[in-house]
Amino acid sequence: MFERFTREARAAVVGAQEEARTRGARQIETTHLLAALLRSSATAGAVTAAGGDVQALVRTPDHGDLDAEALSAVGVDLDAVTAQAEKTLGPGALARSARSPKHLPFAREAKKALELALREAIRLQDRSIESRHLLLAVLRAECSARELLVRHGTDLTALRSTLETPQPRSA
Amino acid sequence: MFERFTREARAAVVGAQEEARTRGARQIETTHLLAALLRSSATAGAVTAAGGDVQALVRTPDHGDLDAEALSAVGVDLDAVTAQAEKTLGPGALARSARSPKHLPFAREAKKALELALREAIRLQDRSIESRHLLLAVLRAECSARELLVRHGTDLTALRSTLETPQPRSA
Amino acid sequence: MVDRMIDDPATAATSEDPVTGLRAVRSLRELADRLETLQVARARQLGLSWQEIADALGVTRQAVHKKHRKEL
Amino acid sequence: MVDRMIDDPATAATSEDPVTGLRAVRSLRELADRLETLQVARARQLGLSWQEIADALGVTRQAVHKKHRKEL
Repeated sequence: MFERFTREARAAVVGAQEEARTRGARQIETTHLLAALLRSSATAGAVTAAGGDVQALVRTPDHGDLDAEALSAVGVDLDAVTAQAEKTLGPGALARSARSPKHLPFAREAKKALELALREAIRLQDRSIESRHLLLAVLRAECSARELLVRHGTDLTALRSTLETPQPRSA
Repeated sequence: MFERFTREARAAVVGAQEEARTRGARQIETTHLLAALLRSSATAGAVTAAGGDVQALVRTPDHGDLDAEALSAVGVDLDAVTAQAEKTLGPGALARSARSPKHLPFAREAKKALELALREAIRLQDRSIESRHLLLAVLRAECSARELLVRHGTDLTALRSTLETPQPRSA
Repeated sequence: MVDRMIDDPATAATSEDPVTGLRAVRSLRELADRLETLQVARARQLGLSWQEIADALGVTRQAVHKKHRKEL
Repeated sequence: MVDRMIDDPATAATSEDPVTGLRAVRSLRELADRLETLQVARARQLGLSWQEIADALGVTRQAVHKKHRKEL
């Protein structure tokens, strides 16, 4: 599947796996892919230009599959739970106890984003799949990473048009 | 099993079942048995005499199998969760969604308490199992109802000696 | 040790008591079960597909459909 | 409708969004799983029996033993 990916796009996919593992997730989510994409200055620059707060996007506390915002919406304060767990069970207890198998599978949303990246490349008549196609795919999919971008100030339309303009430095 | 129970003790067992159902529990716990026992003025009087706060014991908010104190110990505020659930999902949503089958089983602790009640009756050379034997059994078992009594000020030793003295009005 | 903790009101139901921690786990699971029943029903009423519901729950469409279709 | 909610930051991740409610259920379950692993290990270290652990979790001794014996 990855034979048409550029070196940079491939690195983003591998980076997404690393992000997922570090955060104690059980699946690779589009948010992990986004975090990996933002490691590249070209992608980060495009998001910043579209009003997105890259620092906040990268800094967003992530407890693996523990979604702090969703928990908060049902009245559970993950910070309080984490604090209690650290008190009784030791530092980093909750993150440590996540079970990450060796090979993390892609979540359905992330899988879909990878497929959409190919379509974006075809649509833009590019011969290989670049990082910007991956980010365009994230914008097209109804996924958590897209949600996160919006929540941190990104103008999706502006970002899309920046990414659709091929840039000489982007590989 | 219940043939040697007095009418009052039998009523307490049936009452425990009702308490469990009303509170949306999936099993009959010793706390439900305690709540049913406290409906009788003789038992309630003995607990009061031993310093126990019967009103608090009966009033204790109970969310079925949702243990507010245990949740609080891990940093989850059940009242906050309940409030959020009521806001989005309607009044009483959480309690309503508990699945209570027609015949609730006795939890292991409660089963043990019923067995201990027989032993208490034998030990006190009584021919039938009375409510006070049930309460004595609760005091003997390491169970949540006993914990609750302690938490609400009951002097277990005092209560035990009151209950061990046969009372003419107790049936 | 368990006995001592149960008898001492000061340490009853604190985070130090291992039994309390285990009871909390049980309650969290019960809470998840109840909220799932309610949230799935609400999501269906608001028009979400079984696939959308499954994705948000992180399970397969088959699993969520099998578990909840009868409740609605 | 889902699309509208995702695009509007004001309603993202509020309790009104059915997807958020479903995600919360998933996170509660994950939280219960992780705490169970930790709390069972701690309870064993503190000398509780499998039966005591099972009672507090509201499951059978066999179930808890099968699930956790390898972790310790």
